[in-house]
Amino acid sequence: MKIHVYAGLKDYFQPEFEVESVVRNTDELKAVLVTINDKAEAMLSSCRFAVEEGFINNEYKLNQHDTIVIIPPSSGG
Amino acid sequence: MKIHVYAGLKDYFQPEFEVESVVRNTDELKAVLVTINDKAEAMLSSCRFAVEEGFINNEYKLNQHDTIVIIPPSSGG
Amino acid sequence: MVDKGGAVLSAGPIDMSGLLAGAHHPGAGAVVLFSGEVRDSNRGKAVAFLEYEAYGLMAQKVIAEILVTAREKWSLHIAVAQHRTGKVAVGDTAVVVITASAHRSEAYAANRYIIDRIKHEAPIWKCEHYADGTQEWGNNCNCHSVTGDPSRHIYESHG
Amino acid sequence: MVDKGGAVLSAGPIDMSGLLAGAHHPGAGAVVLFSGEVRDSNRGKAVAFLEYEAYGLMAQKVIAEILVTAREKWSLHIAVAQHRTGKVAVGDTAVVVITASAHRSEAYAANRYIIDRIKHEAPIWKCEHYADGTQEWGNNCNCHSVTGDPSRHIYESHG
Repeated sequence: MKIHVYAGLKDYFQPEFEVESVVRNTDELKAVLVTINDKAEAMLSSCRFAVEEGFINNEYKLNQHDTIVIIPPSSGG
Repeated sequence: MKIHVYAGLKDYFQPEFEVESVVRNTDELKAVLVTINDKAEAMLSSCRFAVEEGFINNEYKLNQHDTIVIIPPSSGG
Repeated sequence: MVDKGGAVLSAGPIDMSGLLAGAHHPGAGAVVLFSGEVRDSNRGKAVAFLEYEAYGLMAQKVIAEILVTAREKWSLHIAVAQHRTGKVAVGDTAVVVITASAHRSEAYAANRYIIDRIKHEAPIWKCEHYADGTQEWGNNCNCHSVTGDPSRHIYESHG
Repeated sequence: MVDKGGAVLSAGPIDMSGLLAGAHHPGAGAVVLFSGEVRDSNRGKAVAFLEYEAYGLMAQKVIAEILVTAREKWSLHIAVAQHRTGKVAVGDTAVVVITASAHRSEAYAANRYIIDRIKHEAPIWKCEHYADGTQEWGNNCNCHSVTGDPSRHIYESHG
């Protein structure tokens, strides 16, 4: 599963990387990401997730071939 | 006493004219103006008055040498 | 403090880009511009153009006071306004208000305050010239019918 | 209906005068422009410049949806927005929103709605670069700390 992260999340992860574990939803993905870098836990709890330019929530069933974009809180303007 | 009127009041009065009667305040002036053209009565009740670029109310003692500007409701913008 | 934005009345087209370009301030995170423009119809009748008459000296004084009040009330970095006189074509700007402040709430609120007060209080009048050749003096402010005093106004947006 | 204002993201300076010149409509009596500009200080520290990062495809989609929603909600004639990406100098415009409607209440309300939603929802982030060489990612939206959900936002100006 490909992961893209933006902005402040790049302090904790590479901008793009792969997760090999099987994760079925965003909660499971967050749990895996925290095992990679536990300092990211607080920020991850404030992030939104997107697949194919659409926001997803925890109900969305992740596919191992999906590219997941992790979106920290907006700070535009 | 010189009188200047603007906008819709020019449908009832000349833009500039003289009032010879002795008037001591704006209520008395309005009464005189209605004798000149009674159709102006309703509009006059909605007007503000000014002397030397300052708004005045009925407490202001008019002087026979004053120039009184009569200001219909604003419709700028 | 007197507004440094220059003339508040303009007999020719308003240079909106110029006014906006001059309205930057290093401490201002928010700039709000309002442009009041001439619509192509009014009360269902096609408008040919508008003509604005102003009691110039007093309009300047009234608008300058409004700008100073707004500047103080919202700690604005910039508050400028300019109103047209004479003929204004459909689609053209009749009045512009620009405000700038550290944060956006103040710039929006002050901008609205300024245009509302200008429309109610500045001795400026519009004459609507319709496509059918008729004309009619605008009579926007009729607050006196509620307040009983031509000097007391009611505003939609602020107390 | 898709906004006809063109690109909502811009890697170079925003042409504010051009956008404003294009924002006239014969049925619009009111045009409101908001410009969000880079301040010279933030949290008491001197700012050198900002750098905006965007998740471009999604930012475009989010902003386009916000503009369509505003246009319908307030019957706007015009609703355009443009946000910078990359480095933006102090005093320069980071984001502009222009709304036009028959009367002014709608143009103001819609304008505020659009900028508030863009700031909370569009996947765009600013990195503050300070004069002392330090840098910090902005974290403006922390609605989730109240709503418990990163997708649910609280707005100052509308429900």
